[in-house]
Amino acid sequence: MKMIMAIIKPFKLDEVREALTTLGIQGLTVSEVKGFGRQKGQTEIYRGAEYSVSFLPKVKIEVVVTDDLAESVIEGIQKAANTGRIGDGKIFMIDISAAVRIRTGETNADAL
Amino acid sequence: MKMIMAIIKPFKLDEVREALTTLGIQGLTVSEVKGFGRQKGQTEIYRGAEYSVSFLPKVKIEVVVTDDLAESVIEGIQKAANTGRIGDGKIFMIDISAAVRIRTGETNADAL
Amino acid sequence: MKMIMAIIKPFKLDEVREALTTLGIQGLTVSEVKGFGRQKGQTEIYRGAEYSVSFLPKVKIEVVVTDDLAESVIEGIQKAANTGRIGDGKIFMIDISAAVRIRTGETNADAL
Amino acid sequence: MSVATLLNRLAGVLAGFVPVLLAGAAALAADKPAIDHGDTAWMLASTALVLMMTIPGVALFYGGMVRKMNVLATVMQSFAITCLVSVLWMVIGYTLAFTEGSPVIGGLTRVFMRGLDLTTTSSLAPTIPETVYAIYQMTFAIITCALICGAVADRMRFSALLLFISFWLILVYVPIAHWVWGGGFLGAAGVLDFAGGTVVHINAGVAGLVAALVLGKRRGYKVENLAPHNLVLSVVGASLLWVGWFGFNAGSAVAADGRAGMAMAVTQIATAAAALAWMFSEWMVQSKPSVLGIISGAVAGLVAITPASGFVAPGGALVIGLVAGVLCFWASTSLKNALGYDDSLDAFGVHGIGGIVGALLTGVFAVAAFSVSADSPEGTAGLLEGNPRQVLTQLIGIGVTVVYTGVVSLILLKIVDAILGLRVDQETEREGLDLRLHGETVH
Amino acid sequence: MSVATLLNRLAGVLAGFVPVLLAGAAALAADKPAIDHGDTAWMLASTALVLMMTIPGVALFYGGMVRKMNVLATVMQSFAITCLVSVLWMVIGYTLAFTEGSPVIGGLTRVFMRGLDLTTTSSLAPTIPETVYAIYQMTFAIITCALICGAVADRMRFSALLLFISFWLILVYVPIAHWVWGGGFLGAAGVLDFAGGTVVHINAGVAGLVAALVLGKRRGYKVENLAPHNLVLSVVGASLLWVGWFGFNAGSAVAADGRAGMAMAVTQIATAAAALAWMFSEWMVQSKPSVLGIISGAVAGLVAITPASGFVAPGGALVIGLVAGVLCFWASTSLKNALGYDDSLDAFGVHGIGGIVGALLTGVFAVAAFSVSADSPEGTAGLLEGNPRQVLTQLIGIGVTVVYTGVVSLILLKIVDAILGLRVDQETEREGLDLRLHGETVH
Amino acid sequence: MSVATLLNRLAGVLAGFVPVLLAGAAALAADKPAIDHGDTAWMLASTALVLMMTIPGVALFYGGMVRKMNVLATVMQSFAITCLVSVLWMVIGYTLAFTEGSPVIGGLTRVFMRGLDLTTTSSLAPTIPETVYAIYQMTFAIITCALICGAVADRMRFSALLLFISFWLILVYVPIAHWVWGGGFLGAAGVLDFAGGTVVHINAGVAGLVAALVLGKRRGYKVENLAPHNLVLSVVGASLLWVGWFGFNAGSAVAADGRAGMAMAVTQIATAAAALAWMFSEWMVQSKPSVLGIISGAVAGLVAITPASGFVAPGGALVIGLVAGVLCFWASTSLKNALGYDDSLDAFGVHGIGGIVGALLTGVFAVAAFSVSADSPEGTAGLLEGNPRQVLTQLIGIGVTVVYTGVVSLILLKIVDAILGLRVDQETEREGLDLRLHGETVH
Ligand SMILES: Nc1ncnc2c1ncn2[C@@H]1O[C@H](COP(=O)(O)OP(=O)(O)O)[C@@H](O)[C@H]1O
Ligand SMILES: Nc1ncnc2c1ncn2[C@@H]1O[C@H](COP(=O)(O)OP(=O)(O)O)[C@@H](O)[C@H]1O
Ligand SMILES: Nc1ncnc2c1ncn2[C@@H]1O[C@H](COP(=O)(O)OP(=O)(O)O)[C@@H](O)[C@H]1O
Repeated sequence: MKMIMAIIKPFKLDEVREALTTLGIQGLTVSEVKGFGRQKGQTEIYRGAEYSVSFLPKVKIEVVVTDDLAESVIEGIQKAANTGRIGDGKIFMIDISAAVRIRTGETNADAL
Repeated sequence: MKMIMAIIKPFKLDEVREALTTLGIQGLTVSEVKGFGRQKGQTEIYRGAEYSVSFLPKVKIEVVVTDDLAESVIEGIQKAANTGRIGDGKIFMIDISAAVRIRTGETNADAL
Repeated sequence: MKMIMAIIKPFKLDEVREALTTLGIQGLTVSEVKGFGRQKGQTEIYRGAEYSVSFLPKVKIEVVVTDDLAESVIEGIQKAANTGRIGDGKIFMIDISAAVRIRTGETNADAL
Repeated sequence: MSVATLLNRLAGVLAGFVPVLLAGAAALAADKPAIDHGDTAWMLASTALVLMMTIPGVALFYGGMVRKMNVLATVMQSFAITCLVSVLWMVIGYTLAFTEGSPVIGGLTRVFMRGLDLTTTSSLAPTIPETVYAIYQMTFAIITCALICGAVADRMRFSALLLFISFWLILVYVPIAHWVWGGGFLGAAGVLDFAGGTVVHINAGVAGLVAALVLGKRRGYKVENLAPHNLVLSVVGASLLWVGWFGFNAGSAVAADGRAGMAMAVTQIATAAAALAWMFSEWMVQSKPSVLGIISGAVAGLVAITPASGFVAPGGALVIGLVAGVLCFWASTSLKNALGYDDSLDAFGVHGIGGIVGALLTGVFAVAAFSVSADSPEGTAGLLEGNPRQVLTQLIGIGVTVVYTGVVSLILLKIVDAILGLRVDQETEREGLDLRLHGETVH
Repeated sequence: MSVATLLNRLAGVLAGFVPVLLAGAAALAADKPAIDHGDTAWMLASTALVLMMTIPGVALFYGGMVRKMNVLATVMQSFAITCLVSVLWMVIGYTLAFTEGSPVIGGLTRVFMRGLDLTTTSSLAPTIPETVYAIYQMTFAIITCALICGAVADRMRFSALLLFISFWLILVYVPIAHWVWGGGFLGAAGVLDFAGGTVVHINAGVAGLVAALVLGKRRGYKVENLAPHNLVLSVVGASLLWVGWFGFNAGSAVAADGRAGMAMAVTQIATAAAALAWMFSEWMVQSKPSVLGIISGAVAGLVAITPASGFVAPGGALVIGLVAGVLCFWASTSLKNALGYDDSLDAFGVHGIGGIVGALLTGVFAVAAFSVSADSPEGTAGLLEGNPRQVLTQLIGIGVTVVYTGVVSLILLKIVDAILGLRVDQETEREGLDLRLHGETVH
Repeated sequence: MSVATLLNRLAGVLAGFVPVLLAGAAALAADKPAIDHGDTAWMLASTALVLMMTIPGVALFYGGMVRKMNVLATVMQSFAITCLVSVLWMVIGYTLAFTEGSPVIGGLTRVFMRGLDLTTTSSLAPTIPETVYAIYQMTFAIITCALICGAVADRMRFSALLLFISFWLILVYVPIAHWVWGGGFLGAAGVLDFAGGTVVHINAGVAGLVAALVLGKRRGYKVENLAPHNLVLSVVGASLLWVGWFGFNAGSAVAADGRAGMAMAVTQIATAAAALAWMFSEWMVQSKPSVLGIISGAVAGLVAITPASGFVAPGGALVIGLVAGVLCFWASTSLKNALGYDDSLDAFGVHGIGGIVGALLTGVFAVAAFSVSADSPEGTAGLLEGNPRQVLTQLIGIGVTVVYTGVVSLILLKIVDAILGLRVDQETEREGLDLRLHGETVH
């Protein structure tokens, strides 16, 4: 199994989720994160104190899939999350050596 | 070493932490996440605009342990977090190739 | 490629980011997390109800780099985040088997 | 008639004569009406209450309903409008609206609020200092402008908003206030608007609707999740609106008297009734009573009772509240979806519709005895007291206001669009107005 | 006595006669007591202040103390109760509580608040419009009902709460208000309760305790982390409670006079003293002065001074505050834990205990001179002025209230439980009332 | 002069005599000035408004500007100071500041506020109960102390703050209040300070600056991100400050009269002007109009108009506002950075500078006619009315205050440092004051 971890722009979340649903993905986990990258933030100035906001709000998606699905999931995310502008984000793939569904105790592919 | 990543129901956090403590685990990291899965969310309607709340609040636990402990940690979490109802969550296992304790520079098993 | 995941004290974030920038790192992702570890939290008492605050605010940094950079990144973080006091945090290394830049579709090292 | 009664009456007449005499003499002595400290106390407090309706009232009510990335920009709109309108009102707005002039516009005697001293009073508010009356009315101008922002939330440029509001205040609000309250032709025609159903709410609601149409829909409307980020803020805002509205409606009696008391009573009753009406409607239709629903209903009730307060009795207020709650619920959910405009926070659905409902029903439920005065010894009756013509008069007031504010707002928006551009660019709308327009974020 | 003094006195007597004459004549002329604009101004403002105590005061005070997933449901309770009680009060509550009837219950002359016009006054408040008095009292009924919610937070069904409050208002609050303030038997027996220590706080606190016992403990009590999610909200709530309480206590003078002033002064002193007392007690016992502690202490002080304000002097207020701060701290921490009930937000520990402390100490510190009136030319003295019987009288007032509200609340809860079920199901309690009951979340 | 005019005048004189006679007689009859219910109504309301300025006003204004880990500790400071100062004021502060004594300090007749009954009045406020005057002044003492906290945010020990404020209230605030308002030498010298530009704002601002210098900079200053965590809170705080400031300035007329009205009007105008001035300055200099900027400007305007309200006309207020907005913007951004002190939330930049600007310009724009009274039949003119000496008098008032508060605050800080230590330890500053000092967190 693979975990696909994607960092995307927040407003793309709904589109990505739908794209994954059409691929048959039944579950995923989302967190709010802050991203630092080529896309430069604004400068915030509070009463003369400047803070360059190097961190921009992003959304992280983690979805674990069987090996055969990994490729198409990456592709699906890449298409749905793409706006062509800087800061669109990244997709990473990580090996998962075991998975368990807490409710039933099912493991691996059955657990997803 | 392995990282055990578990997505659980929020109110189960204290029980899981205690279960892990009894296994001798000395550290773990927790984040608030939102989960999409078989468990269906409610529909939120704001002045006629419907948003199906496909995302439910969950808690993600990340705990890195030596290989020999991994099995019992998974088991411990699975037991403590189980309610038998849909949405109880998942446990994933990921390989960790190095670990460092920032304070001391100790590495790998010593770092945990 | 490797993902370096570091759990650090929140006020060290800016220093760590700068350290990584000097190493040539162009992107990273940050989340707010809560840590449980040797560093003991305070006890919060609300109208006679005690809650031991076993969880302390930490910041998690995830940065994906090419294999050759991994070592120096870990070292850089360890130095920048170190205060010598308990609770400084951990650094973990995870293998990444693929990376994609959403904007361009570039992959692996080019995507970082 | 017994001798005792006769003597009693006589004593009454004579006793009644003493204060008249004294008052007359005092008036001669001072050559102007005396300032009543009780009335002034209430109008000072009312002014504070109405200011509180906008900051932090409207600021929070609206701020809680937008996405987190736009919350600062939204509260900024209310705050900046408060400042801008205050200065413009002092410079030119007050004099054009509330000093003697023609039936169409007031005069220029109070430009820069000149000529006021500690004893000046206005003929529109003879028992309080004119300074208090001018600032009290200023707070009405402020909130009217701030209400419009609900329709354009999430997508209007800050600079364009300031320019638009500057024009709009002088060219729309000021004349309409003069027509209804300042000695203008609508007031003369008998249009009843105790505290601003027409001047404030229909006016702001329609201007908002026009602005929403001109600006177009928010990016992601009906596709992305645009849910309110923190309704606790909105509840606080609605609560302070409610509390402050006592100053708005009971303050419109411009005295601490029985009419102020009646205005407060009917305000409380209509508001509660409308909130329950919206809540139960929603509970039936959508199976859950929402927080956004009940607070929206409360505001709808406050809006609808505004023109009627001071004219209607508790029973009438109850009906006005119930009707407004149901109709505004329908307008802000079904009607809006059916017509397909994106009035982000329902400035029109709540204030426009609520104002129209209230203005009309004022014509139905007005109790003549409540508006008896020296000028109008019989007061103005409503339909239920046998005066169907009042409903027509109310319709005229509504019609004139809707057309005037609709047309002029449209023209002003087009002008501002040409000068500055009304809408933020795509990146700004995506990444949030807070960061892009104001360089700040809520962490 | 010198001739000068004599003449002086004579002039005084004569001069004193003039206003009496005028007033008498005016009364004859108008055939009813005159409305005082100063008093009315203060009572209009007080009504706004007391409304602000519930929305947003209590809403935020309680809303900040629950877990994040229940914050909307909690503020919703205060808001919905405000609406519900307003309408019920207008329909039937006011007339049963505050019009002439028997020592047990009032009459029906003001059903639907009928019969009020711009000049009507109540004999209970002769210098202000009756509309103002009725709405002022409405805000007391509202907050009393809202306070109960603290005991049942996190686990009561919204529909059940509304039904319970509807019954409770009519069958518990209205009679007790009549007994103490509306011409009923407790007032006649000499029970002192200036602003509602008995009617409001003991009443709500005991009803809350009963409800907490009937509902049972929150799931996860003593096991999971049920810590308050945002005490900033609670600080705002407590602050607005404090500010609004000036309307509650000083407003209970129903006049802008020296008694109102004294009531305000003692309120401020007792509140500050209680807050410091709780803070320092906690600092000693638990080694840290908490924000929740100091604001709880302030509310405890406000509660305890409520019955006493208008009767006691600054020195007495200081003692009342200190005692209330320490005792409510003890009740909300040690006593609650010892007895093992789960009064989620300490409605009983703060309002019940604080109310009892205040009611008793009113009997100790009452200054006779402050309650001198036409009906009671000597005023009512307390224990310190040599009248130990007053403490007994206070005890009777407390006892009757505790027993009546305890028993009837229990019966009503059982009835509502049978009809609707009092408690939410397990899933709802786990996933949060906001989403499950109201379909909304704070993001 | 025609006969008619003559008769008219005569009638006026005679008629004018009647109330004088009656009033004189009434005074004789009662042997003390009568309490005016209208004035009392306004002063009761004003007291509530000024209390609201501190809790929740200042608490939120400051609380929103710190980092999230310090928000509870910050609001706690305002709340605890409110309680502490209330009790100390009741015990000793009021009597030393506002009862008859020497030009340097007041007397001891009102220790523990003894000797007050329902009819007592103070010669400083003859138409309202002395209880009201004492508590009204209490709220001024409270906010002055709370304002200082802005300078020491994020790093001062809570215990040290309480001890310092206790000393400071008695040894700095109380004497200065007496000097200017209580019959002391600055008032006698003709220093104009209507509502506290000197007593409150310069005083607090300078004390804050000294405290910031003694404490040293925050850890991470200019290196880490110390950005405000939630400016919505600050907007609410600033809004409530603005609303409450009507009680502060218009309340300082101690009557509901024309002077109160004028004070309210100029307050509104100067505040709006200063907010716009700051906003547009920042927009030009830093390319974006920030929310923190506009609310800071509003507070700067409120501060600057404080000494001038009651003395200046709308035109003067507009200028005072504009100048204060620009200068405080400059002080809080450029000056602070140039001098390198870390006044965390700009207590000095806004209150110190704003207070000095206002105190000086009061000497420029004072309108003699507004301060006419029995004691001063010609009133006090400012520079523009041909009295340049008033500017000098104002400078003396400023100078005395700056030196006195500067020196004594420094000494007190050193003493408290020796006893308790002023600054929290490094761990506490790193992990947040909320958790370490108060054992609580915002989740
Ligand atoms: N090496 C990396 N490791 C982890 N996250 C990264 C890395 N590089 C970029 N990111 C994440 O991806 C986001 C987008 O990257 P950025 O360089 O701004 O633009 P783009 O994706 O268009 O190249 C960043 O904000 C950050 O969250
Ligand atoms: N494939 C997946 N990858 C990542 N997270 C998942 C995946 N499937 C489920 N989850 C997480 O687990 C949670 C519970 O899953 P769900 O399907 O609702 O119920 P259950 O765990 O009982 O099967 C989801 O809310 C989501 O956070
Ligand atoms: N085994 C672990 N797995 C995941 N996170 C850990 C683990 N151990 C510690 N951590 C994280 O590191 C933080 C610091 O650890 P702690 O034991 O308190 O101090 P130190 O890092 O000095 O040993 C913890 O708060 C937690 O977030």
